[in-house]
Formats: sequence, structure tokens, C-alpha cells
Amino acid sequence: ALMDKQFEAFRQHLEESGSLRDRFRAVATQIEATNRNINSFLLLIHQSRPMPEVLEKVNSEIDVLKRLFNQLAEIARECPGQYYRYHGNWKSETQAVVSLLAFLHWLETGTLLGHAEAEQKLGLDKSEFRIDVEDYLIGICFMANDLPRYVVNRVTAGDYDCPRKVMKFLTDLHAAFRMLNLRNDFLRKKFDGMKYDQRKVEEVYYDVKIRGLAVDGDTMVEGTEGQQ
Amino acid sequence: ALMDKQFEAFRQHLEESGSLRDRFRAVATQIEATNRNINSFLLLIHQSRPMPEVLEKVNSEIDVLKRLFNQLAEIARECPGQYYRYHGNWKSETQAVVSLLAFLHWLETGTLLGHAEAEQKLGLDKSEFRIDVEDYLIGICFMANDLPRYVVNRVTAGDYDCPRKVMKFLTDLHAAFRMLNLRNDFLRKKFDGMKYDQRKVEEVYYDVKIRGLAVDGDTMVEGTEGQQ
Amino acid sequence: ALMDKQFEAFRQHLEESGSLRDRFRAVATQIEATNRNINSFLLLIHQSRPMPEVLEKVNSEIDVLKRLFNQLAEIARECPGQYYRYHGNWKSETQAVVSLLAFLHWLETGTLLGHAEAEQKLGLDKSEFRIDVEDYLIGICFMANDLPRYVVNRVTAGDYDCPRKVMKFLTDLHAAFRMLNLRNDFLRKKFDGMKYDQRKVEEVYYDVKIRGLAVDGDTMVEGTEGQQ
Amino acid sequence: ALMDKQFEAFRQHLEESGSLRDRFRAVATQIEATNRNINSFLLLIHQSRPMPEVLEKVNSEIDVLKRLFNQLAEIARECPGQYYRYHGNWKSETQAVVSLLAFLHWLETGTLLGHAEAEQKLGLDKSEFRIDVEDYLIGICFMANDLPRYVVNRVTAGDYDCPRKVMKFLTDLHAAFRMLNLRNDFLRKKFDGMKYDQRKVEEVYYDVKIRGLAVDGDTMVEGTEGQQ
Amino acid sequence: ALMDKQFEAFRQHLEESGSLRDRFRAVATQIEATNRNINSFLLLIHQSRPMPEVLEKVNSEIDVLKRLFNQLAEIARECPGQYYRYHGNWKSETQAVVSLLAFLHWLETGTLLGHAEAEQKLGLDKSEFRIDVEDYLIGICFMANDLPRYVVNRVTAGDYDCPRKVMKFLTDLHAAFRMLNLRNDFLRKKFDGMKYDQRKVEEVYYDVKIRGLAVDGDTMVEGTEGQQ
Amino acid sequence: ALMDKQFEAFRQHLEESGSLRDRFRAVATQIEATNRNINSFLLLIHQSRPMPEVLEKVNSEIDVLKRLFNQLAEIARECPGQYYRYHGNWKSETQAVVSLLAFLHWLETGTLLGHAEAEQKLGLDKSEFRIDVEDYLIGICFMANDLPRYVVNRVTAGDYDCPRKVMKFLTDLHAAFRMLNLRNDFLRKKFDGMKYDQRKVEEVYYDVKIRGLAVDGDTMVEGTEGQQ
Amino acid sequence: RARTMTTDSSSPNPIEAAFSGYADYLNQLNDKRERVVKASRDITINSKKVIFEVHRISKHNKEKVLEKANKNLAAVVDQHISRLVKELNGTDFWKLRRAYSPGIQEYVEAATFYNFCRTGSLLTLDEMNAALLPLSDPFSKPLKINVLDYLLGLADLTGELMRLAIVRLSDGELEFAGKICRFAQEIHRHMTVLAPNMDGDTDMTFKMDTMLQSVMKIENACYTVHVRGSENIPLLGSMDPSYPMMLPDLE
Amino acid sequence: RARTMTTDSSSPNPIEAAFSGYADYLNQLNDKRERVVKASRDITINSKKVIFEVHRISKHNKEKVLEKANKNLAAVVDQHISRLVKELNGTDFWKLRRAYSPGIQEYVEAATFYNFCRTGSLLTLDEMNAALLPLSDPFSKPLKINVLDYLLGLADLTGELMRLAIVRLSDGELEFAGKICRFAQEIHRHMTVLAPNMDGDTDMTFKMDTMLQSVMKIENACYTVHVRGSENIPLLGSMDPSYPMMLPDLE
Ligand SMILES: [Mn+2]
Ligand SMILES: [Mn+2]
Repeated sequence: ALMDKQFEAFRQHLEESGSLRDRFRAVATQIEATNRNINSFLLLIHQSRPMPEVLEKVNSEIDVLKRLFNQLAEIARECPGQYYRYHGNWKSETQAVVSLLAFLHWLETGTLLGHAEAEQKLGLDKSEFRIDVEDYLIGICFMANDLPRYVVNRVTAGDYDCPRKVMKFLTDLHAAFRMLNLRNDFLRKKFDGMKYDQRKVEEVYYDVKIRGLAVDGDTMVEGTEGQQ
Repeated sequence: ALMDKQFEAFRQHLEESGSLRDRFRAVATQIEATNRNINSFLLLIHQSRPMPEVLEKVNSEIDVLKRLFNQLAEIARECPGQYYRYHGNWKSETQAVVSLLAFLHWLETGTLLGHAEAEQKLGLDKSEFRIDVEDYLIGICFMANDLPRYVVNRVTAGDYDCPRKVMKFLTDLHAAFRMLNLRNDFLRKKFDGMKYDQRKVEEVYYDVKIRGLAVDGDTMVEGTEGQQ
Repeated sequence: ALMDKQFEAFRQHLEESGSLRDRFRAVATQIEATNRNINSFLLLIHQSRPMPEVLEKVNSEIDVLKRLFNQLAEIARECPGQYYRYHGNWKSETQAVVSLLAFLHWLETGTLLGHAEAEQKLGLDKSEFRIDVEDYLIGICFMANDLPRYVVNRVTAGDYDCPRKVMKFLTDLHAAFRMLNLRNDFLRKKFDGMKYDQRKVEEVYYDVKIRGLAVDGDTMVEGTEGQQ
Repeated sequence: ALMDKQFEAFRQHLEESGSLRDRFRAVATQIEATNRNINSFLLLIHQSRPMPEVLEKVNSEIDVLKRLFNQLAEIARECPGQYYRYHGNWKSETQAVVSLLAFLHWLETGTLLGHAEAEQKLGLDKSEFRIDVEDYLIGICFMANDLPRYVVNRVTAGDYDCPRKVMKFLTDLHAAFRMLNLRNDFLRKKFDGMKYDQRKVEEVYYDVKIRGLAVDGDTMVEGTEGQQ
Repeated sequence: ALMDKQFEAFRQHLEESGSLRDRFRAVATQIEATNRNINSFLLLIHQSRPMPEVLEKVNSEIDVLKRLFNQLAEIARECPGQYYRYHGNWKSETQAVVSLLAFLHWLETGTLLGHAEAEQKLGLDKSEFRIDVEDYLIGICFMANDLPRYVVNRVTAGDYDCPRKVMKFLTDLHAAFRMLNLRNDFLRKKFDGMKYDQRKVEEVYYDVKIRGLAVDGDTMVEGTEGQQ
Repeated sequence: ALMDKQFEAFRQHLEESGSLRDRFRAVATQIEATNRNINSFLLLIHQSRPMPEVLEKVNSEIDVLKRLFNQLAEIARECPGQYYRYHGNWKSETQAVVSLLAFLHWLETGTLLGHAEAEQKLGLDKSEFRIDVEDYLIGICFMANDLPRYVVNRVTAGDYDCPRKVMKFLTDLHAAFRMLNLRNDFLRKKFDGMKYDQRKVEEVYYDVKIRGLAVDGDTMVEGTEGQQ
Repeated sequence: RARTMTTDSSSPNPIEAAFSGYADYLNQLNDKRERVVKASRDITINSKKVIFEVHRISKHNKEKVLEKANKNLAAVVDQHISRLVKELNGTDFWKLRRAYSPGIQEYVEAATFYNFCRTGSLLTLDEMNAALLPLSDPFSKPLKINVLDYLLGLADLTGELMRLAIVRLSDGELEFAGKICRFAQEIHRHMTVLAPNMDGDTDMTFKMDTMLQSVMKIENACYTVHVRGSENIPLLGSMDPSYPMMLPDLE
Repeated sequence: RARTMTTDSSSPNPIEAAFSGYADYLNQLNDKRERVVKASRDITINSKKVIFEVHRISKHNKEKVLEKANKNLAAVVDQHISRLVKELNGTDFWKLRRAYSPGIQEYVEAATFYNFCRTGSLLTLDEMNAALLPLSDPFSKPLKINVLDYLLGLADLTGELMRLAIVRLSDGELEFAGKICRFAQEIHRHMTVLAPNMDGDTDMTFKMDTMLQSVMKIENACYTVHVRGSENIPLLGSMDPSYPMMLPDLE
């Protein structure tokens, strides 16, 4: 009987936490679907479709994300102090969100999307529910992984200044990451991989430059450059 | 510069959380070592060494555990609301602790160690730092896994009443667990495995009974009781 | 644009099928929970609790199953001709249902539950929604897996005629299965495993017989019958 | 053109070897089906059906095996010296054949089927196509695995002399295997398992003996026979 | 005793096959070392060292290969008809040998080394021990992988006719391979990779041609040459 | 009791060695952090920052390395003759150190850093604690892996003589490595990979040369030089 | 071939009657499955041959190659897909899907590959199914390729497009390669959205990865040729500076 | 065999001098390692033979079997371990440990197995090392089996104990089997504490699992025999009811 009473309490406990988990997962699944939509619009960038057209499509989806993160925050309010208990349920989706937002932001401004800016874009700036710092950083690494492909396609489309700009951005980003004392974990692994992205972009820049295509005007021999 | 400032903040953040993780891990490592000691004493039970001798050895180690869990609790106080952020660092060690305490408790009392009792034995009853319910339940399952071996060795040592008692305990425990609505996770898997432990113990009971060794005295030949 | 239009159609198509799948899964999850309940009642059989009491409890759960299978059938009516598209969603749950019903039926009648009988018990006899033959057969194999444990516990409880009856049943069942030309698949694997169940039951029968406990009365000493 | 001619030859070569493989597999599949038939007849032995009836049924199937191995040999003649190139296609089926033949042979003669005898039974004694020695040995191990069940059922049926005979046979077989310096992993594993078959048979022998059921009539107290 | 005799024979059989394997491996290891030597001489080709000097060094190593393959053949003669039983022991080394011989042959003659020629160079033309066709084909693919590097270094050293010759060779080779209906996974994979070797060589050819460096002197506008 | 005593001694022994291991690891972790710092300075080289500025930053870090290796040596003195027992704890970090030092040395002198020179730079020349020869060699291979990226970035920055120098260095290095009889281990794998670095550098040299950018001034059109 | 085997002739095994029914059912099902699998294999082999043929396309032989491929594609339908139609006979489309799906996927791959080379656009599922309509007799449900198999076939198509693009680039057909690139990008882009909804097909995650690799290989190849073709050749003053792209003349 | 190969005879490769030194070093090291590996293999094979021999033990031949095993064990030391001692020559114990460790572990397994059968107790590491002392010349550091290899050998010992227990039980030696059981339990129990500290040896987790399996197999075997032997045999009134255990007479 004592055993039964105790297990009755366990049953309730497990049902509550199970139901929270289900609700978090349900929202996370929607976030993932929205991510897929945004991604399919951003892929148009690789096809050199006009930026405004792409951005317009994306922005309405970002409103969806905002709403969904607001839902996450609401559910989290029901279990104060247990953010990290359920964190695994939205972690990887959030990393993907950061990656997409940061790529968009870079396209628009040429700068790195800050952690606070990311939260703001998701309407979380006044919420207790924040984006975990490691999720933010991992998202940034994911974004860096996409840049080599972007550079290759831009050059094919005749934009010979793109490699230089991306190279500069990646160099700064890499330098910033080096300030962190990363432990031997997933983030470190992603960061270590960033050097391959750099290398690929450097090689594209090299290709463009040695062929006198680089925009900055100095050709390599005597420089009658710029021809594209 | 903005980037630098932001990354400087990240650096601090990551260093703090990294250092907390290290401290939790250090304690958890000691818990694991203590578990190993306790386990090595409990293994004497299988060799039919006198219980008091075993218990004495074990009890001083339980004091060590108490101290270590107190340390965990203290560190956790430094990061309020983040219990589940670091939970992964002591989870499996705690499950093992529960398993050992519950086995001991069963040896001493023949009853199931309750969740609150487990916390009390670890001096956590007044602490904010508790044992997660799922960890407790998983620990109980681990304990059940050890019972078939115990029964086998007890019978070899001539204790023919042990199978009946253990079978009764496992049947009750299994019934209690069935009250829980388990999700498709690790706990469910451990629980599903419990039926193999039951089966093995039932077979030992069968062996003892069919050979007229069972303590309740009824041999099988005359035994027309038992019939339902 | 044509491509866009076509893929938009696909998106709708896949969303509909995704939603059907979710609904099937939801019912299947409930079937699984009901199976767990029934199973927990049937476990009482192993503990030699009076059959009528057990059957009463089970029967109300079977009404639940009936209702759930009716729901499956209704959803299936929405996608005529696509039973096998979604079959994977309720397959293993249905096999478990068959296993439980067949065990019950055997307890009550000592005979094998037929395919049509199983469908009837679930109220599917007039439905278009049937139980797949392979699911039925696999369910029967699962049922056979549980018989050794049943026999062990019955003998422990003093029912010495049980091994003979179960052995006879398994022998007949095995012979019947051999009529099937099985492909190299899961059913074949389950069937191949049935021989271990036979072996275990044969060993229990042997134990009972060699100790002169078998109900048919012939002890082994005098027993020169059996000689072929 | 020379290059083309050579590559045309290669094309033919590769197509021929692919087709040989397919043909070997087709025969092997039929061997497996025949094995299943034979096995289902042999199961009657466990049910104590009269031996002559069983053997008659089996023998016609062995004629089928003969014909099938003859087909393997014929295909192999088309690719002289390449037995081991295609060996993997009939390996495990041949091991099962050896196991069945050896069991039959033991039933008929009480002795171990030799390697050459096995080949002879399959009509391979004059063929170039032989049974690989390791396949033969593995087949013998498989056969030993079936003996405990046979013994249990024979004793249940009242044949109290069977355990002694089987025990003797297994002891000799085990001793013979010990002469081999096994390096092959699978064969070694199968051989190690033979010890458990021996033990089970010994246990049955003990049961029979202790109850004075052994056919030679000597009770255990005086029993000094048994010495092999 | 008969059993003993037979098992004594098996023991010998297993020991012999184990020892054959060891001996094959020992020779294969030496083949690999010789391959490394030859390869290190061939690297001088990339450094534009005079061909005769290189060939002289290589030829003495080929004598070593001859001797080693002769050893393989001799060991194989001890186990007639079992080539494919032990084939795995020298397979990859032989592929590397083919690759080296074919490169040398191309340097000397500009043509593809045939299968029979390869066997002849290794002194196997009168042996029963042959080179497996698939090993030959894979070796040829390996050889193709080395050609782009060769072309780059030759052009750097001022040999502007090399790209055209290599391109022609690779085009013919690729066409020849296309005649095969490849099913073997590894061979197919190697063949698919050959396309990239072709492309790299084409790029160098383009570079040379567009700069008017091609040896035949014809500018591109009129250029109908390229045919060799 | 004797057994207990011995195992108690083992426990102490293993605890001591565990503590040594922890101390070695702690220093190795710091070495790794220092390596990361040095590496981040060396990356400036890729960005064509003035060498003296870079070297200055690096040198102070090398002092840190010196101190850390001195600590390793001190700990090693506590367990004489057991260098290789704990070697795994600093192995890969030391290889990275060698790689960095060798790159620096090559930048400053254009020559290969010798084994003894490396030890000297770390202040180990009078210590008993040396750098394992294989670690030195593996470090050199790592260094070679970084050269292609360096060459690409140098050429982008307008240094057209760099490819020739690096190519020469890599050719010499590769030739020197071929003098070693490498076993089938990690070092061999790294060495085998060096050819891809060579290939990439050769391709850059080719790019520079065919465009007449090579510093030696000879364009390819007139260029009948190149033949060496 | 059901065997009759009673445990004891005096007491017939009561389970047997039921099982002889199951045996018939399983035998017929297995035989049909076997035939469907064989038809599927033939569809696969012959569709692969069509793909091989289309790969032989070049500027000069386009019409001839496509005509032949078209004829062989029609033969796949007439000789092999028709067998499927007969076997499935308007039912069991889903029950036996796993038995014929590989063949249908390969057929989708071949047909869309052929069609892209002919028209530059995507052959739609409706068009494909319309072409299969005549195979079925008017009284039974016609065989329709389902969306899943169509999409799985399309996923493989990008691999063939990649091979085609690389060969066409070697042949100087830059514009065609660019078209292939955009076509593959679009398919990949659309599939990105659909992938996770495909009836829980676990292959799809893997196929998406392969698709992305293929698309990037096409992009990289186009990039290389573009960059190379855009180069200033300062040393070769004699060359016509307006000369736009050299590759076409390489052949 | 270091090859000399200059890139160009006129400009000698400056790196070469240094590398010829490394080549010598590596050649010598590799040769030595090769010899140590061979010695280790011989130690393994011959120790395994000793183990096989000890398994032949029974009540009747104990002295004879053990005597022979002892001689062969001594031969392993004299003929093969002595080669190790010569090669390692007081140094490189740890550098080349991986080359000889398998052999030493197997030797530990054999020696402790033999010793248990002879004395019923555990041969200690100190005793083993004392026995090896005479092999070394007095001027160099003597070869000592290290704690890790000793423990790894002990871990394998339980497998042999399991095989021995099962065969001895078949032979009716219940008391001996009980002794084996307790001995194996104790070793396993002690190892439980030490396992995670063994220089991060990842094998050990796996070996611990195998050990537990072995111990439980012994326990189960003892259990089966015990239960069987304790049975009341009501049907056989003629049997002496005080008859304690039947098995010994089975033989
Ligand atoms: Mn394809
Ligand atoms: Mn062993």
C-alpha cells in the first residue's frame, strides 16, 4: 500500500513531465518545419535570385518563428527553473534558427548577428526564456559551413568581390572564436571545422585573384584587372 | 570591437559553466569510486559471508556518499535553477547509488527503499538538491537485475526459502511499476527487462519446489494444495 | 512555375498522408497501453489467481481494444486501398493483441484462436479492415514464447498436468506452422525460435514425469509403456 | 580497337562470374528448403514415432540433396579451380546438410559420420567437388547441439538407455575435437558450446541413474559400470 | 580410434591451411615493400629526371617482383584449385603492382598495358597462377589516378604536348571501361572517380592551348588537330 | 588475506599512477592551450601580417612551452624509467608543438628544424626527458599539411616565389622520409598523406608558372628552360 | 507446396485445417511477390540502360540519341511495367510496394532524365501516369506511380544530372551545364521541404545528403569553368580579346 | 635498409643527414620490436599449451598433470621469456610493452592457473617476479612483470576457471568446484575496485563484463549440481536417504 501510494505519486510526476516534453516537442517540430521553409527560400540565393524577393518571403516565416518561440517561453514558464531539464527538446532546432538568422543578417548588413540581436529577432529580448549561449555559438558555426558554397555560386554569377568579403568575415569570426576557451565538446569540433571553410574560401579568392578577376584593382602582374 | 566584446562575455560565460561542470564531475567521480567500494563489499553477500560483517563495512562508505552528495548540493546552490543543466554529470552515478542503497535496504528489511528514504540516507532530506524521480526508478530497476544472481547463490548455500521471498518482492515491484505510464525511454527499457529477472527467479523457485526443497514443507508429491 | 505547382501538390499530398499517419499512430499508442493493461492482468495467471476474476478484468479491456480497432478501421476508410501504406503504424501492436487474445483463448478452450475468431473478437468481422495474416501468425508465435514461463509457474503451483497439455499444443502448432512455406523474414525467425519454447516445455514435462508427478499416473519406474 | 577487344573480353568474364554466382545461389536455396523438409521429418523422432517410417521419408529427401549437390558440382565444373571463389554461396547450407546426415547416421549406426562418408551420401565421392573440412566440422557441432533435446524426449518416452549412449558419443566427439588446434573463430565458438550439450546430457543421465531407471539395472550404490 | 584418426587428419589439414596463409602473407608483405621502392623511383619522373636513369632503377625492382610472384605461384601449386581460397592475401598488393607496371608501360609505349602483358612482365605467362581480371582492372584505375599530377609537373617543366597525349589516353580508357557492366562495388567506385582525373587533365590541356603553348603550334581558332 | 593484501597494494599503486597521469594531463592541457595561442598568431602569417610582429608574439608563448615541458620533465623524474608508460598523455600535444616550431623555423631559415633543435627550443637539451623520435617525425608531417594553405595565401598576397621554395622543401622532405622504413602505423599514414600536400603545391606552382608570374622571370612561351 | 504432416494419424491435428488455408494464402502471395520482384529487376536494368544511352548525348547527336532512348523507354513500359500491371491487377499497389518500388524509382529516374534532355523541363508525375494509363484494362484500377516512388526517383536523378553536367562541361557546353545546374538546384530546393514528410522513409535523409553533394559538384564544376573562361590572358596578345569562351572549340 | 636517394646529385638534399640518423634509429627499434613480438607470440602459444594441459587434471592424475605443466611452464621462462629479458636489456620495459604484453598476460594466466590447481591460492606478482629474477644479469635492471599485465592476465584467468569448474563438476568434484567458485568470485570482486584505474585501459571494461559472465556461469553450474544433489528421491525407497551427493560416483 505504501509502495502503491509512492508509485501513484511517481505516476503523476512522470505524466506531468511527459506532457511538458510532448508540448515542447510539438512546438520544436513546428520550428523545424519553419526552418525548412526559410532554408528553401535562402537556397534561392545560391541561384542568384534577387535578394529583395528572397527576403520578403523569409520575413513572414520569421514572424512564425517568433510566435513559436513565444510558445516555448510560455510552456517554460509553467516549469520554472527547469529550462535545462527540457532543453534537449529544442536545442538543435534553435541552433538551426540561429544559423539561418545569422546568414540573413550577414546578407543584409555584412556583420555578425549578435546573441542579443538573435534573441530580439525572435522576440525573446524581454522574455525569461533565452537562447543558450552554446546554442548561439554552434548556430554561428553552422552558418559558417554554408559560406563556401555561397562564395562559389556568387563567383559563377560574376560577383568577383564576394570571396574577399567572405574571407574577411570568416577571418574575423575565427579570430573571435579563438578568444573562447573551448572544452573538448561539440562546439569545439564545429569550431575546428571552420578552418576548412576558411581554406575553401581562400582558395576561391586565390582562383579569382590569380586570374586577375578580383575587384580591388591590383592585378597580379601589372594589374589590368577587373575584367569579369 | 563589438564582436570582441560579445565574445569576451561568451568567454566568461563558458569558463564559469565549464568550471562548474568540472567540479560536479570531480565529485561524481568520487561517488563512482565509493560505489565501487560498496559494490565490492556487497559482492561478499554472494559468497554467503555473514551479513553484519558486510553491513559494517558498507555503512562507513555510506557516510562518504552522504558527504559527497552534500558537496553536489553545495555546488548546485551556486547556480540556482540550473540543476538540470548539469544533471547529466551525476545522473548515472546517482542511479547506481540508489541501486546499492535499495539492495542493502532490502537485505535489512525485506522492503522497498522509498524515494524519500533514499534521499534521507544521503542526507538530502532537508536539501534543495533532490534525487530525480527517474533516477530513483532506474536505480530500482538496476537493483532488480542483481536479484537472480543473489537467489542462485543463496540456494547453493542452502537457503531454500530465498527464491519465494525474492519472487514475492519482484512480483510486487513489477506490479507497482505497471502503475506508471512509461514513455518509450530508458526507464521503460529497464522496466521491460525486469520480467527476465522475474522469470529467472521463478525458475529457481520451480527447481527448489519440484525437488521438495522448498521450506514451506509441502513436497510436490503429496502437494495437492497450490491448486487454485 | 509548373515545377512549383507540382511540388506544391506534393506538399499537400504528403501533409495529408502525414496527418493520417499521426492519427493511426495515436490509436496504435492507445492499443499498446491497453495491451500493457491486459498483460498485467494476465500476469496474475502466473500467480495462480482464480481465472474468473482475471477474465472479468480482461474482458472490459478487450472492449477497449474493440473500440480502438474500430477507430483504426474508420481512419482507414478515409484512404481506401491504402491499408498497406500505413500498415507499419499498427503492425506490431496488432501482433501483440493477437498474442494476448490467443493466450486467453487457449486458457479458456485449450485450442488455438483462429484468424477469423481473432478478427471477430475485435469486432472486425464485418469490417473491411482485417488483420493481416502474417500479423496473426507472428502474434501466435509471440504467444508461444510465453508458454514456458506459464508452465513453470503452474507446476510450481502444483498443476502437474499442465506441461503435457502445453507440450501437445506446441507440438501441434509447430507441425501446423511447418506447412507454411516461409520466406526468410521476421515470421520465419519467430517460427524458428519456437523450438526453444518447445524444448523448455519438454524439459519441464520431463522433470514432472521422471519424478512420477505426471497426472496420467504412470511413474517411470514401472513405466515400460512409452517404449516404441 | 585492341583496347576495345580486351574490354569486351572482360565484360564477358564479369558477366559469366555473376551468372555463376546466381546459379550457385539458386541451388543453395533449394538445398535449404530440402533441409527444412528433412528436419521436419526428424522432429518426429522426438515424438517417438517409429524409426523406419521416419527414415523412409527422409531417404527420398536425401536423394533430392544428392541431385542438388550434383548440380553444384556440375556448375563448379564449368569454372575449374574456382571452388573457393564461390564457396560462400553454399557454405552454411552445406553445414546444415552435414548436421542432418550425421544425426541420421548416428541414429542408424550409433557412430560418427565421417567426412568421406558424408561426401559419399551426397554422391560426391567420385566428384571433384568436395565438402570443405571446416564446413564438415561445423556441421558436426550443429548436430551435437540437437542431442540434449533428443535425450530429454527419449527418456520421457521411457527409453532409459539413451542418455548413456549419447553421453558416450559426445564424450568421444569432444575428445576428438580437442585434438584440433582451432584458430577459426566460428568453429572454435561452436566447439566451446559443445560442453554445454554434454553437461545437459550428463544431467539427464544422472537423473535416470539416481532413480534406478538405467536399463543396465545397476543401482548407483553398487554401480561401477558406466566406466567407458 | 577411427574417430581419432580422422580428427588427426583434420588437425593436419587445418594446420596446413593456416601455414599456407602465413606464407602467402609473408610474400605479399615483400611485394608491398617492393612496390614502395618502385613508387619512389617513379616519383623522380615528376621531377623530370631523365627517363633512362629511372627505368634502369625500376627494372631491377621488377625482377624482384617477378621472383616474388614466382614464389606466390609456387606456394599456390601446393594447393591446386585453391587460388581463390587464399586470394584475399595478395589481392590489394597485386592491384598496386598492376598500377605501377601500367604506368611504366605507358611511359615507354604510350599504350595501355594489357592483362596478358601484365602477367608476362611478372613471369606468369606460363604459370597456372594468373592475375585475377578484377584486380587487373582496379590496378588500371589506380594508375589513372596518378596521371593528373604527372601532367601538371610535365607542363611546369615545359613539356606542353603531354596534356594532349594523356587526355587522349584517358578518353580511350574511359570509353573502354564503359563497355563493362560493372556490378562490383569497389571497381565501379574507382571507375566513377576516373572522370575527375579526366577533367583535371582537360583543364591543363585548356590552359596550355589557350596560351598557344601547345606543341603542334596551331592556335585554337583554326585548331582541328588534337587527333593523334 | 594475502590476496587482500596484494590487491590493497595494487590499489595504492594504481592510485599513484592515476595521480601521475592526472598531473601529466593537466600540463598537456596547458600545452594544448598554448599551442592554440601560437597557432592563432601564426594565422596572421596567412593574412600577410609583418613577420617580426608575429614572431615577437610567438616567442613569448614559446617561453611558456619551455616552462610546461620542464614541468613534464619534473613529473617524469618522479617515475624513472616510465616515460613510455605515460607517453600517451602528452604525445599528440608534443606532435603539435613540433609542427608549430618547425613551421616557425622554416619561416625564419627556410630549413627543416632538426630533432635536437626542437628539443633545444623547448629547453630539453640537457634534460633526460626527450622528444620521442616518432613524435618529432609526425609533427613534421603535420607541418607539411599546413603548407598548401600558406602557399595559396602567399600567392594571393603577391608573393610568386613562394610556391617554388615550398615545392623544393616538400620534395626534399619527402625524399628524406622515404629513407625511413616505416611500419604500417600512424606515421606511415601521415607520410602517405604528404603526397597530397605536394600535389596541391605543385598545382599552385603550375598556375604561377603558366601565367608567367614566377619570379625567375621566364615566361612559358619562350621558356625552353624548365628542363633541369 | 504445403506438406501434410500429422503428429499422429489417429488424432488429426486440429490446427491443421486452418493452417492449410494460411499456407495457400502465403504461397500465392509469395509467388506473386516473386514475380513482381523479377519484373521490378527487369525494369531497373532496362531503365539503367536508357540512362546510359542518354549520357551519350552531345551537341551533334542529340536527336539520334534521344530517339533511341525514347524507343527503349517505351519498351520498358510495354514489356516490363505491363507485367507489373498484370500482376497487381488494380490491387495490392501498397501491399507489394516494396517489391516493385526499386524498379519504378529507376524508371522515374530514366524517364525524367530523358525528358530533361529533350525539353529542359521536369516530366511531371501526372504526365507519367497518363502514359501508363493504356496498360490497364478499363475495368480495373489503373497502375499509378505513387508520389513517394516518384520523389525517390527524382532524388536519384540529381546524381545523373551531375555526371551529365561534368561531361557536358568537358565538351564545352557551358550553357547546357548552367541549365542543368539550375534544374538540379531547384529539385534539391523543393525536396528540402518535402524530405521529412515522406512516410517516414529513412532512406530520404541519406538521399538528401547525396543530392546536396551532387548539386555542389555541379556548382563547383560550373565555377571552375567559369573562372577559367573569364581569365585575362595578358601574355597572349595575339588572341582575340573579345573571344568569349574558349571551351566550345576544344573539341 | 636505408636507401640513399638525392633529388639531384649536384645539390645534395640538406635534410638527408639528419634523416639517415632517424632511419637507423627506427630500423633498430623496429627490428627489436619484431623480435620482441615473436618472443611474445611464442610465450603465448606455449602458455596456452600449459593451460590446455592443466585442464586435463582429474582426481586421479593430479600429480602427473601438474608436474608436466610445471616443467613446461619452466620451459616457457627459460626458452622464451629469457629472450624478452635479453632484448629489453633492462630498458624499454614500457616503450615496447605493447609488443610483449599479450605474451606476458598469457603467461600470467597460465602460471596463476597452474598455481591455483596446485595450491588452491593465488600466485602473487611478487612471487612471479622473484621467479624471473635469475634470468637477468646482475648489472641491468631485472625484467619485472608490471601490475597492469598481471591484472589483465588475472582477468582472463576467470575464463579458464569457468571451463575448469564445469568439467570438474561433470566429473563429480563438487568440493573443488566450490573452491573454484569462491576463488573466481574473489578475483572478480577485487578487480571490480581496480578496473577503472588501470592506466585508462579500455579493454578492461570489456574484460570485466566477460569476468562477471564467467563467474555467473560457475555459480549457475554449482547451483544446478547442488540443487540436483539435494533432491529428495521419494520414489526410490531403496536408496540410502543419507546419501549426500551422487555425482562423485558417476564416473
Ligand atoms: Mn542512377
Ligand atoms: Mn585464456
